[in-house]
Amino acid sequence: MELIFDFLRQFASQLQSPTLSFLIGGALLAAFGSKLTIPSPIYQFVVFVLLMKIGMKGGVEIRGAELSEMLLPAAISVVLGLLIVFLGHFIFSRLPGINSADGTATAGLFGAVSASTLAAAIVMLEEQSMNFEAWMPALYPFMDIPALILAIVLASIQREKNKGGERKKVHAWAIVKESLRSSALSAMILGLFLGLFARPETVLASFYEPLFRGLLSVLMLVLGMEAWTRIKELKDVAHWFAVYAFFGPIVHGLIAFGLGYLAHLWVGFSPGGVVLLSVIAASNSDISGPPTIRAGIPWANPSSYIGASTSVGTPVAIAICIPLFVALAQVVFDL
Amino acid sequence: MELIFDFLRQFASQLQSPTLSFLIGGALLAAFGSKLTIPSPIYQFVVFVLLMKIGMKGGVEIRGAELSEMLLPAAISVVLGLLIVFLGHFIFSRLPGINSADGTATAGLFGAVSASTLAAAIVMLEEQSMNFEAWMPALYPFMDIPALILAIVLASIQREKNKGGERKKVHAWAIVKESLRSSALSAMILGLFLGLFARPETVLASFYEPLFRGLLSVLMLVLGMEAWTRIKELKDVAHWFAVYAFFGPIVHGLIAFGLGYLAHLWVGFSPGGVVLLSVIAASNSDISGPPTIRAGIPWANPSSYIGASTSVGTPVAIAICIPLFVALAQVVFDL
Amino acid sequence: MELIFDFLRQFASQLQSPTLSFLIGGALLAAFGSKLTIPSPIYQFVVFVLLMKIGMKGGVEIRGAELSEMLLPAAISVVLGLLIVFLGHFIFSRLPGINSADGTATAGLFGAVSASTLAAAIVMLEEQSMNFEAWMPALYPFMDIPALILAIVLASIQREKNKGGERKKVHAWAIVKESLRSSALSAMILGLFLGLFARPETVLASFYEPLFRGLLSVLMLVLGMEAWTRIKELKDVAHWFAVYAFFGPIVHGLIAFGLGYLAHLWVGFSPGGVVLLSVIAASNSDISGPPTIRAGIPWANPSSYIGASTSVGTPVAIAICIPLFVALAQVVFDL
Amino acid sequence: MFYPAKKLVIITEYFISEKVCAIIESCNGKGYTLVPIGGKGMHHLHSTSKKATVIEGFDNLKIEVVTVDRAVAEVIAEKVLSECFEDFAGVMYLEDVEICRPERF
Amino acid sequence: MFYPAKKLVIITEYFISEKVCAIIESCNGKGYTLVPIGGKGMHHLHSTSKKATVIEGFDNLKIEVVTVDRAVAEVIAEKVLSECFEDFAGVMYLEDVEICRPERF
Amino acid sequence: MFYPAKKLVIITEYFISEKVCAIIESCNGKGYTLVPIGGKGMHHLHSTSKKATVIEGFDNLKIEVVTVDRAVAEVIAEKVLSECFEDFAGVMYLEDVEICRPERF
Ligand SMILES: Nc1ncnc2c1ncn2[C@@H]1O[C@H](COP(=O)(O)O)[C@@H](O)[C@H]1O
Ligand SMILES: Nc1ncnc2c1ncn2[C@@H]1O[C@H](COP(=O)(O)O)[C@@H](O)[C@H]1O
Ligand SMILES: Nc1ncnc2c1ncn2[C@@H]1O[C@H](COP(=O)(O)O)[C@@H](O)[C@H]1O
Ligand code: NA
Ligand code: NA
Ligand code: NA
Repeated sequence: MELIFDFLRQFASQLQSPTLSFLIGGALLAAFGSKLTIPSPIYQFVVFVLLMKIGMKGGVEIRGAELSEMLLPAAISVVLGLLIVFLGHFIFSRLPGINSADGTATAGLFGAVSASTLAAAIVMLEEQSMNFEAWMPALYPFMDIPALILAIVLASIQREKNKGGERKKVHAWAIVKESLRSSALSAMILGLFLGLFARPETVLASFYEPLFRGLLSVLMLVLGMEAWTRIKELKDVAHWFAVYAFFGPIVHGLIAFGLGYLAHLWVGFSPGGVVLLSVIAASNSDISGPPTIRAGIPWANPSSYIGASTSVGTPVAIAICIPLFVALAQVVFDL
Repeated sequence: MELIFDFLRQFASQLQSPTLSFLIGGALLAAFGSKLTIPSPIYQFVVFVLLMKIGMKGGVEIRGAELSEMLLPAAISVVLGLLIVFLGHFIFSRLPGINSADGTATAGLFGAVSASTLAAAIVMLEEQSMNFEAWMPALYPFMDIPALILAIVLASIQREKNKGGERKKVHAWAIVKESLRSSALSAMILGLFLGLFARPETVLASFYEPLFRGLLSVLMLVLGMEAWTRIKELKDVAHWFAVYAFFGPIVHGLIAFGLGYLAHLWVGFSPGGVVLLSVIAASNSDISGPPTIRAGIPWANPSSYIGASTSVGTPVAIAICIPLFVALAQVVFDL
Repeated sequence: MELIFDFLRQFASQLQSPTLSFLIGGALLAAFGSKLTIPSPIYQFVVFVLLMKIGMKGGVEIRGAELSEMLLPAAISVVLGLLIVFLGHFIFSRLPGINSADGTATAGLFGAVSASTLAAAIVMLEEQSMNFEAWMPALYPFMDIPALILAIVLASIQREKNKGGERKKVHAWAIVKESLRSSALSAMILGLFLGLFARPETVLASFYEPLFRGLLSVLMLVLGMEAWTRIKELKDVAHWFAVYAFFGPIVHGLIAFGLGYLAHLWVGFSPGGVVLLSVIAASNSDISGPPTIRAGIPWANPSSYIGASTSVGTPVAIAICIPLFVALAQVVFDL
Repeated sequence: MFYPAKKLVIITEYFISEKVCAIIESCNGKGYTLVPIGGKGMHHLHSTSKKATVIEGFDNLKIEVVTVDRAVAEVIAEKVLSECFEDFAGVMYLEDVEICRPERF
Repeated sequence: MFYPAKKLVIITEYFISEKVCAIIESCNGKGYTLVPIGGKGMHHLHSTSKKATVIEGFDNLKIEVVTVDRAVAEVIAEKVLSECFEDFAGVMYLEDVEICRPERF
Repeated sequence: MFYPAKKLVIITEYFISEKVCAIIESCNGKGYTLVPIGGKGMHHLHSTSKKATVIEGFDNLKIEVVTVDRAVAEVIAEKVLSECFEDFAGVMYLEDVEICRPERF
């Protein structure tokens, strides 16, 4: 009861936060047919700066940290990525009127991780002064890559079964490389390395940190516009995708919250870390996941997984899941 | 006498302000054939940030304001927009060698409002610590939209008269929608809404406000380059367009100053507000007006109205009108 | 001995500086096949902001300066630009298997000046709190333009000799104009004029200066990526180009250091000025030089001079020459 | 493997491109390709839109429609000519092509 | 001065363009031209990529190969059809052209 | 409604494009269209210019000239070949087209 109350309060106040209000503003702009656009080069640069900042900041802070602490959460991340995909694959294969490849591809995106949602969560946690382990952003690939690989493997096995005939090998290593080479992950990893092995503090403090929130507001606007624009695509595919995209993030986040809570009890994983883990699990890959899935499962219809992800999944992850897990943490950890 | 002296002093010092010196710098660059360009995506983003900042700032500040104060100035704005277009239409139709549609289209642009000139005026008022009502930027559409509609209506009536034959209805509502959807107006309105209904203060203070002046300097550079580049176009059309574009802004601004002064006497409209109203009236639409006019009066020659507006009207509005009305206000209101 | 030690210490610490670590990071990204890209409009804007800042800052600071002090260093710059090109032309014409035009074109680029290297050096000197004359950046064109003209003249003479026949006149004035109109030089000169004749201090302090280091880090990333990407091109041409590109900057910088030291003795040229002069001499033109050379010596193979310059020359100038000359100055001037 | 078809090329200003695309769809064009361009004709030089221009929407666009049926191309051309090109700049021409997978056009 | 040749035009999504280019090179295409485009076909509207889209790599690209030998064009077309277009959107057609400097194609 | 004409296509580096356009105008070409492209030929791969490259001006551009008179196209081609293509990369070809409004070409 109190949780619901807390969540509603949290939710109402978050709606006015720069992060969420820009997301909603973007959707409203698109809904009213505004010609305002954020140019593509600006968007790419925004993503670059956000992820470099997250990476560098993490890198600088974990220089002295005990990295062995990271082991359990990293393992949990891998498990979560795989679990979400298995779950989605199972659910979609039981739903009527769904092309199984479309379902598995969608599950793959929801198992993977969104860089934008991660950035939004970090800002919201900072606003709540809720601390988290400096290495948290580094968990990203541990959940992202296994999820994408598993989805492609499952879809390929399924296809063989249906088609019979020639077995097409999945090149897991190629997928790992492609993921690490994606613009989002490589910006974050580059930042991490610079933070660890160089001295980027001056430039971090004079450029990347001051611009972070402003550029995040621009990113949220783009996400909001895209969410509205792609709703049309979602209308053309089975409604189950929308249902999954709405409830999936909440369920995935809750599972992650549970596992994170166990890690809290066992190894003292911080409340902020638990929230961030839940948000990562709740998020679905928006920048680098779709091309990987498109290349790995080309026979799946992009409209289904992209529509589900950008039009429903991401707004739910940002606007509902972040405030929900923050509120939940405040109750559970008695903050 | 003192006014002229004040204006000249003001003008000389304004010439060195970042705003004006970048405008002049841009024109010089273009005149010397420099290959320096500001890329199009950067320009679009600059306009976005400037107008979002103006909107948000206005929105935040009018939260508690008495909006009924806005009624009279808003009414004056509508009247000004219409008056300027009627005046221009009348003048051009009496000048020799002018295609009447070209004249009416030009008058439409000069009745409408320039977002860049507005931004420049706001910075210059801040530099002079001259306060103005927080809702001033919200007057923009009240002058802009009626002017564009009236110009299209007048041009269409004229065409019917000349051609006889089929009556082509003007869709006023479509023009309103198109104006509100233009990138400039929708950025400002979005900002206004965010300022009113959300809490964008942190992001305003950390991003939009600090970048405002720097990005304005970039915008001024682009305006200066464009002014020079398009002078060629202006040379191909009747010289009356250049004459109108030079004196129009000053006359329009003076009329607005007079009406604003009355509002000052009646309802206590602030001196800064009077200056801003005059500048808005003196300005001519550069971003969203031309496409609206092109679509609404396609039989008018774009070289005439675009040349007049970007090559003469905008530089006059920024470089002459802003310092002129500031000096005038200092004399009239005895500041 | 101590010099070597000092240099090594300097070098090791510089490797971790934002400037160098981003350069290396860019090269690593490209080496690992990352898809991360800095969009072209962002790059152009970064260069614009950096050079405007250098120009404006210089302009503001030399307002009261004794410009006659500049005469000797300016003369030395001209001499250095010419000397480097003669030297390179002579060396390449004696090396086996080199198309003489390719060699002269390469020498032209190395005689000319790199805006990015200049920006990096300014930041590094600031970090070392090593002062330099405010007019130093204005030496850029004095070395750049003579070098480009001489290279084109030498290549044209050579061609005539080989081909016999028609004499093709070199239009020196056209090359001067083209250089001054290039995006890099005209941004710097515009900044210089604004700094000298306008009052851009507010916008300099609120925008151009705070963003300087951050945008420089982005530029370094681009340089690093480009260096790696173009190594392929370098592999296709004679290895002498790589050898020249490695040792050239060091030798050119040392010659400049010597001449600068004499100017120090004669007219009190500052240690920071000597370092900057050496770096300018060591640098090779990356933005505006290549198109000028391409247009002036179209029969030279761009892969040779562009490969040598971007893949070897620029990294050596930034990563080796800057720390080397800083360390040298600390020993020589006993700082 | 290849079947004869026609490609209609329409060059026009950006802000009537939506109208042109609507005409294509209403006349049974099965698809179209949009190419951002610059150029010069009877009117002024249009840049290739990399450079900032204060005024939006005056860039040019090339629209290409491939169709198996010449009549479809002709109907589209006629409609574009009468409904869009009266007042606007623009150029139109037809080319012969040979297409793969004719069922898509 | 002009010699008859063929131009093969392939429209496809960005992230299989590398594969298409590799096919062109492996089939003795001497070069190709890449044109960034937008468009609409059986699938959804692709913008001309000036506007930010969250998801990268779904833009369309037009690839043009000029070749003196029609057989080369046909082999490339066949390979692209079987190796790339099974699951991916895409359009392909051939045009007649007359080239200068035939030794380069 | 359609009249036979020729389209000359010239692919070349950006910084001689101004010279090419001047040649077109001097030879009575009535207009031209500029398409920003990438591509690969005998020289290295040119990106489609979205990605930052340190060195400016080496991008490629496609220039298309439509003309009713084949002779005009041939004169332009000859001049471009002798004045611009001696040292520079570049490709040129001619296509048959059918134009609307022949008075404009
Ligand atoms: N003869 C031509 N050849 C190729 N493109 C042309 C030609 N004439 C016009 N164009 C293109 O059509 C656009 C509009 O032409 P116009 O309406 O004549 O200004 C120009 O900007 C060019 O892109
Ligand atoms: N009939 C057509 N004419 C011209 N371009 C087409 C046509 N059909 C498809 N295209 C282009 O090919 C792309 C992919 O087509 P599709 O696979 O049908 O979605 C579209 O986005 C268009 O750019
Ligand atoms: N066979 C070809 N087909 C299509 N485009 C080509 C061909 N060869 C060259 N090109 C284009 O012409 C440009 C310059 O060619 P090159 O001078 O051979 O490097 C390339 O970057 C391509 O855009
Ligand atoms: Na997830
Ligand atoms: Na006005
Ligand atoms: Na040099």
